[in-house]
Amino acid sequence: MIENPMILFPLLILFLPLLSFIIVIFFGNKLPRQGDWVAVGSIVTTFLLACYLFLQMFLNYDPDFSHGASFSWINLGEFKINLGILVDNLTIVMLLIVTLVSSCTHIFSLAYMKGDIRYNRYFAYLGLFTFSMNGIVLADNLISMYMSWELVGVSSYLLIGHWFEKDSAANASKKAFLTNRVGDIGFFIGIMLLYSAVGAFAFNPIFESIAGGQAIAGTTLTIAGLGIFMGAVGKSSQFPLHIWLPDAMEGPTPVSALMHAATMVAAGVYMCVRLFPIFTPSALIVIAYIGAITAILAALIAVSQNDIKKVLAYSTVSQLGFMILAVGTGVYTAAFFHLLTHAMFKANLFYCSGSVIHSMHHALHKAHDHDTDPQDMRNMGGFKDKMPITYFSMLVSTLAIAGVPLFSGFLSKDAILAGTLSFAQHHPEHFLLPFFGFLAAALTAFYMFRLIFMTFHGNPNIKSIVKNIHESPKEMTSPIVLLGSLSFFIFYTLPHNFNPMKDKGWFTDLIVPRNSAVPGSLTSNEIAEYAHHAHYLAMGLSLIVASIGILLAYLMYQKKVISAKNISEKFGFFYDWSLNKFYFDENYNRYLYQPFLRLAHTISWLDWEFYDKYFINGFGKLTKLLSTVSGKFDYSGIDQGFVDGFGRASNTVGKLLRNVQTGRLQNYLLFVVAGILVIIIAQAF
Amino acid sequence: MADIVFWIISALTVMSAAFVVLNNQLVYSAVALLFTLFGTAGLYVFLWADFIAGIQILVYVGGILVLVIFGIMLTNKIKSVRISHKSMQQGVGGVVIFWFFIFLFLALTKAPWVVTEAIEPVGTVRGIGILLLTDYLLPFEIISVLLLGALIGAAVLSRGDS
Amino acid sequence: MNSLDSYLFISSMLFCLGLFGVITRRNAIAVLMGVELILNAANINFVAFSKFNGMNLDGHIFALLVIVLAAAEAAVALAIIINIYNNMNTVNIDDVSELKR
Amino acid sequence: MTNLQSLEFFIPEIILVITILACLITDLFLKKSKTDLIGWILGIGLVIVGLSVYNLSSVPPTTLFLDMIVIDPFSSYMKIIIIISTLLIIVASWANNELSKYRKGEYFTLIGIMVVGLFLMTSSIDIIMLYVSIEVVSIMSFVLAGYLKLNTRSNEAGLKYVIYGAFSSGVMLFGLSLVFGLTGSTNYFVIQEAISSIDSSANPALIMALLMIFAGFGYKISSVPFHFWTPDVYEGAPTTITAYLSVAPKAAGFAMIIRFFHQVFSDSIALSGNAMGYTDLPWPEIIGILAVVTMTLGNLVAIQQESIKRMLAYSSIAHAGYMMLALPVLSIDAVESIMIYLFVYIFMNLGAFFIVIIVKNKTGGETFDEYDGLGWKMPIVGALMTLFMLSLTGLPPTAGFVGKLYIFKTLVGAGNDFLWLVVAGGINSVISLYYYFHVVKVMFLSGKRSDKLSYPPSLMLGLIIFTAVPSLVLGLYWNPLANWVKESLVFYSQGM
Amino acid sequence: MENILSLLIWIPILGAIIVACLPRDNENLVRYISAAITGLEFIVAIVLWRAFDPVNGSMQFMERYEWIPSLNISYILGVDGLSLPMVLLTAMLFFIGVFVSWNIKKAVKGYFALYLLLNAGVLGVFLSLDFFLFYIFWEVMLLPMYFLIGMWGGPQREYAAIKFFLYTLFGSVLMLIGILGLYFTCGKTFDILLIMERAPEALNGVLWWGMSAAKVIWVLLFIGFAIKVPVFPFHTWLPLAHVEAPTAISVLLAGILLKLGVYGIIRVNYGIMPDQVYWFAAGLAFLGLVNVIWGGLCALAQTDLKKLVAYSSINHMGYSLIGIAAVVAAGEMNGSDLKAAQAGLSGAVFQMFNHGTISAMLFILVGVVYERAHHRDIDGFGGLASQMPIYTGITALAFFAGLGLPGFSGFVSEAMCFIGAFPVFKAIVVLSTIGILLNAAYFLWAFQRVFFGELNEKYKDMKEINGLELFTVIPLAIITLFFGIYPGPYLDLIKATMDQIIEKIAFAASYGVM
Repeated sequence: MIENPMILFPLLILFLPLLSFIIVIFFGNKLPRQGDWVAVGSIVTTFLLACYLFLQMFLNYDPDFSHGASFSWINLGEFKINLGILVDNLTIVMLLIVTLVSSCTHIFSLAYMKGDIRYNRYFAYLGLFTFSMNGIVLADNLISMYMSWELVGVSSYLLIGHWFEKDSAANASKKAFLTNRVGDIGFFIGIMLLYSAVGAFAFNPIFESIAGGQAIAGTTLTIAGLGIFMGAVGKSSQFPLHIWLPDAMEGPTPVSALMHAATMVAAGVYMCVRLFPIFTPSALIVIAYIGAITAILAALIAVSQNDIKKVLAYSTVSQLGFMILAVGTGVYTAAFFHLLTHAMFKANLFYCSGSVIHSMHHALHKAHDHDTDPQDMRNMGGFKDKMPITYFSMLVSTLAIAGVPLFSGFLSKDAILAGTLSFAQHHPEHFLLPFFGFLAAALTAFYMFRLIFMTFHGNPNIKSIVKNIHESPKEMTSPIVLLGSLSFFIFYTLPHNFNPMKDKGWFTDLIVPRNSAVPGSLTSNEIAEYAHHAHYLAMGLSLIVASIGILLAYLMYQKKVISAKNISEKFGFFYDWSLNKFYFDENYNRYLYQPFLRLAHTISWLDWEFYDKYFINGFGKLTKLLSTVSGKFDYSGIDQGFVDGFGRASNTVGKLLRNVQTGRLQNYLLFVVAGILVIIIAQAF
Repeated sequence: MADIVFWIISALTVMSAAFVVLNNQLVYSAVALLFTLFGTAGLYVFLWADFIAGIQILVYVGGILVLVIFGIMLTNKIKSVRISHKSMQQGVGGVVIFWFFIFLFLALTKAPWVVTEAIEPVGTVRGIGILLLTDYLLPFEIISVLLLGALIGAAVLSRGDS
Repeated sequence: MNSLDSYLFISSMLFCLGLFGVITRRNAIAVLMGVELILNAANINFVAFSKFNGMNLDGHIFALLVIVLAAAEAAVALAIIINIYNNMNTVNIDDVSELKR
Repeated sequence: MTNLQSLEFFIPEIILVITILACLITDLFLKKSKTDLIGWILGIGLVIVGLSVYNLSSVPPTTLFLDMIVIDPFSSYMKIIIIISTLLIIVASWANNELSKYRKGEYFTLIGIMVVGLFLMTSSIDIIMLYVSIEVVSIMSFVLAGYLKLNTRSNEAGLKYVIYGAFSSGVMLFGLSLVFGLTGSTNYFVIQEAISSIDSSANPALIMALLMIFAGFGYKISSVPFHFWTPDVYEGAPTTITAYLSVAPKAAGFAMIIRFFHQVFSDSIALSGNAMGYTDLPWPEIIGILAVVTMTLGNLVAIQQESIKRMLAYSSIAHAGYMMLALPVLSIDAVESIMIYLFVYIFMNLGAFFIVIIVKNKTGGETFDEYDGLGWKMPIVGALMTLFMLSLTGLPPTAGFVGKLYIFKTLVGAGNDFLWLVVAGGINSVISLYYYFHVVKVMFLSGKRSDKLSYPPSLMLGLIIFTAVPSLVLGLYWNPLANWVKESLVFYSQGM
Repeated sequence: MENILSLLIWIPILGAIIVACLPRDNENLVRYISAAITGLEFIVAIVLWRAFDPVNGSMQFMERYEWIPSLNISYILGVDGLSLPMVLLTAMLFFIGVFVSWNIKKAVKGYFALYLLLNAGVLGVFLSLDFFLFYIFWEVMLLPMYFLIGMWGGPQREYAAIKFFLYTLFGSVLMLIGILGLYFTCGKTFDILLIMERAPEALNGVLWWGMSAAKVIWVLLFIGFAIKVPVFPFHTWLPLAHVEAPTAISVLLAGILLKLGVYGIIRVNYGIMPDQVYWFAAGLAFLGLVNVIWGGLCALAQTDLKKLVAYSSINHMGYSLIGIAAVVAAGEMNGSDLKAAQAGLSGAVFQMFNHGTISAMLFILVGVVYERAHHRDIDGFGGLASQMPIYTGITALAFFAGLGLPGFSGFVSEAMCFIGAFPVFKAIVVLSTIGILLNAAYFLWAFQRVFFGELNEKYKDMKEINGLELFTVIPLAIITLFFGIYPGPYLDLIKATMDQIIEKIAFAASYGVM
């Protein structure tokens, strides 16, 4: 089994980064160059292995190409967990994405992170991340997917918090992890629901048993599906858990490119694609709306952001919303397609922004300017000539994300919009979905070009630094060039199709949609049919909205015909909301975190200051009180005080004799007599 | 006639007993106790217990009571016989004891005592003597050990050594 | 007249008076007097039961022993009292240190 | 058996009386500083007495002196307990500095006389004998409690003891007179027979009598509400006597109660098995309530004591309560449990008191202040005191636990009516932990390592080790004890 | 091999005696000898483990000697899949604990003598199969613990010690009553195995206070064990005792003593009254839920690092309780869901072990920083990560293990508890998943406050974790990781025994009254 390269190579791809992590974290400090070559070497190897797998897949050209292997992890007789890997076309494409972007990131980081105090740990964590991401990709069952899922969260935590001296970074990393955990809880509940019904964790048995319709169906299945989808909501930063991703930009920029743009956040989409067969139609509707809302919401926020990475972050959220929308409307291969293209161009956009920030940083450093924010676009402008490679590469990717023909984004976005449109055509009550989709597409074109114009065009806003801006070193530009070129459509339509308007190509041939396992759902053919009908309309519309967006940006930020300031003042309310990200953080803080912390403090107070102090210690106090009372009753406390001094036995004999009895004793006798009386009356008469 | 004497003696006994516990002057109480003890001895006579009556007067009146008065005198630097001492909780105590008495007496009167008719013996000394040397030999002997101990104890405590 | 009940009446009267004395008196010797009343009450019982149970002399023996025991008890009590008296006189005069302790 | 025939079985007591006389006479020829010798005489005498008791323990149960007392294994067991505790007290008395100012001749003689009384308490089957033996013990106790003539507290103890002792025995006497009147006899078995066939109209008087008699019993075992003398007397009396009062009269008192309730107030089948038989009198309930109140009060009041001696006094009240828990059941198991408890109680309680003596000899005080850091200064004493406290609390693996185990076992086994007693007993153990471990806390938890370790004189060291060994060993292996108790569980009863 | 279990118990007792006899000025000798004794103990435990037959779910290495025949008390020892891992954990933690206590300065001799006595007591509880023996060992633990907390603890040590003692004694007294109840109903024997056989029949229809005796006894025993676990609302001794105890003792308290509670519930309550499990399981699961949420929330609000870890123990033991409640899934009325029962029970037993290693690690690590800073105020640190990278790394590892990260053993067992309990107690499990979030929240928040941010100037000279301390933590970390990655060996060890318990409980459903 293991000799089979289709099993062995994925396993190597999985574990090589882990090995690199272990070597670099423990011995990195002692190795030359802090062991970065170990990390880069291993990751490039995995990339090559992934290329081999891809080639195999490509040569096979079989949509049902699939390999798998598993071993028994836990076996208690009835309760069994087998962990294993599943290698099919989807996996291989995803592996390629991950290893490619990861390799690029490693190489990019060689220069970007040079001289960092925790250089080796950075590379180690990248290795850990790649391992866990590959784990998600290769998982053939829910448990190992969940495990990798959480591990991805941890590597994200570690990398976002790489510069933990900054409070903002520490906070962001914690926020990312906890927000993800919220989603993971849903994921886990979904797993438990599925397992308790189906009795299996592996994907295939689950699909089969759902298809059987006996074990689980209806509302339960919907809830299970939505629970699992919660995981995607957290990881893919969907509304309402989208708040962590923009903050995650506190991490180093290559990390943002790798994890928070291309791969990790796409894991949610990947999972939805992988598990698409379990979603019931009602679950899908919820998913679609979540995606649509996320897409439009993030786009609206992105238009007003000034931090270059924040714009890209919200753009990522918005694009992820598109993908989720696609899943929800049933065209999940389109979602995956968009994942693929988006990974390329968005990673590239981040590298480019990293390149810009890197040089800004150096320039500011040279100018001894420590106050200017190197990420604020308002401080940039006119970098076009200083950084040509970065500029052109970024432009290409921007065109791709804006959905301009000839570029990859056009193909995938078009597929999604077509799917959404056809869905709305068949379910007119859900007309908002395509509306949000197209509006978000327009906004995307707008804010991306706003970014381009503000950064590279026009006049420098701060002249003093522009002279120090120059192109980044080769380690950084080479990934930029590579990924920039991958934004062209041609790489996705090979080998048959050279028409930039049609998405048909190896991807659509090899990644074919499967029927939902839920009985009664639309078949994949029907969905494809419907989408096909909507294709041209969607294409037209998307071209129109993209042009409008670009034009608007051009007019506002290049030609300055329309004053952005005027508009923002005119729509002050909306502008405020957009600028402040719809006050999500503030409201969460006020209505969620703070009450929760207060609850924790109240509970702790209850536990320690109240329950323990008054209730538990109350028993002790009560005992002591009783003790005092009975002590007083049994023997006067005042007498006790004098006992040791024999003051009670004072100086005349008569007094001693008189006081020899304290009244208590006679009280006692009185009680005794009274007690006997009562007993007599009760018992005898 | 005998009844009248009986009641007089009884009244004397009880009333002087009441005096013992109610009077505030210790010496008066002691004297009242004397009358109670005498009265008790009288009752013993009515109960055909001539020997016990004699012992009562000899030991109780002659011994114990003297000891008691001696104790009173000794422990109070007597300047007059009016050695006052206070009582406490007489009210509540009185009520409780009163009811206690009522129920005690009720219980006693209702109880089926073992009653056998008997004729008045000539004297009880002989009978008591025989019993002491047969059935009750052991208590009788033990009493002697006890008296020995009491003697030693009293001597130890009151001797003025050290 | 002159029945068992009348003796029981007197004995319980004495008993209760003795009890009353023990309960209310503050002076040790007065309490002792109350105790003597109780002993007498018991003795009356013994002797009375003796008579009304066919002159069963067991009761007489009991009463006799009680009287002797009471005497022994009183002797010991008095010895203790005298001891206290002796003790106090000496302590009062010279052993101030113990008071200060 | 006639008086003459009885003498053969009365040898232990006779030897004892001879020993007492020997003590008395020897004392006349001794100087004050040499009076420890009397202890030797009494001790040797007691050993011989013990041997002869042991010798007689296997004779078939029979009555002596025309139904005055019995000789049966049960009384032999109790007598041996009494002898062991007396011997320990004699040894401790040599080392007790409180007594060094006084002649000890009379002291030992009085203890000897007291032992006679205790012996008779365990074996009397006649209410006259019962009363006389109680009085013997009481009067000797009065004197011994007030033995420290120069100490006002001791005087006070003696005085209080006399007054309340006389009062309690007076009340008991009145109760006995009622029993005599109702049954016409002073003999247990005759009384038992009479009561079993008595008219129910006697019940008020019987209950009255029972309660009054219990005043005397309760006084001896210091049960609430007849315990009031205990704290003051225990505190004022010489510590050796306090220790003695807390074990020997208590043991004899329990023996007396068991015998009395068994053979007077219950059916003859009572001891034949676990079945209980008693007349329709509510005495099990009354004793049960008294037991709970006794231990609760003892424990509660012990908590706030500042003097360890006084704390131990209340603790001994509490222990009386634990033992009383088994009384209402009064099955074979119950008697067995009380017997075992008494045996282990001797060692743990005497051990604790001996340590009080050691500390008092050393520091002159008996409050908690004197125990501050004791565990660091005198590690052996501290460790053994901890052991005694553990045992008194009733924690395994100490003997005290075994005692409690037997008591609880009896109650659980006796069924539903007695379960609440177990719960009460259990909660009381927890309460008692608090004050027992207050001692431990003071000894170890406060205070610092001291460079100079001191050890008690070898005599006292030997004594506490001697008491500590059974306190621990009996907690781990008490099978011989259990067997001995089982063998001793034979009462003389009329049917035999 | 015959008497290997006795060997396990008596080695530390003899060791305690040996240590007590050593000269009191040679402190190092005391330390080395204690290390040697616990080391030997650990080796014996490993030998036992190697000789243990995991396929056989019954008692092994049984020893049986007459002890007190008059009460039918015997000296019975035995080990099965439930107790063996606990024995191993005990031996290991006590061995490690010696090194954690290396810096104890006060009365070293006394400390180690009591320490070894505690060791014997704990092992005795795990190994004894006679109630009397069990109870003796149960109580024998108390005294050393009292002294170890009371003499070597923090500022409030005396209060903490007596509180611990009183709390536990209260529980054990109730337990004693329960045991005596069983003694009488099951034919006057203390033999646990015999009682197991007889109890279901013997207790049938017996009434105590008008209630079913089985239920009353169950509750009495349960309270005794619950205080040790500790189950809410009997938990308040724990934060105090943990905070005041010296580091090694906190390690043992959390690592082993808490396990005794759950062990007792499984061994005694489940083993003897399997039919009553159905009656109580929902309550148990609910108490588990309360433990999880309450402990988590309290931990979130703590400012004392050690107290936080202490409350996290309450939280973690909650998972175990939920897990053991899951066993009722095997009952007929719950669909004879064996896989859920297996997952839950094995998960709970696994969780016991895992919490043992993880909390031990956490307490050792808290002790490390306390030793250097002399306080544990979470807000009083800051930025330690830049000063002590290795310490930070290991603490991060421990915290992540504590918050149930996959790859660490805690995850496996918590997940198993949840998965097992889910089919029967859906609402409770769903609510208690909030605990996962709480775990992450309090650990990460504390981590951030202690290690992240700018370095607190006061601690710029703080020393890195040293070799001895590393030596105590690393093995635990390795175990945690190993079982996180490959739980198979552990689960194989307990499987047969767990199956027996489940089978028994499943069978009880057929005759048990709900």
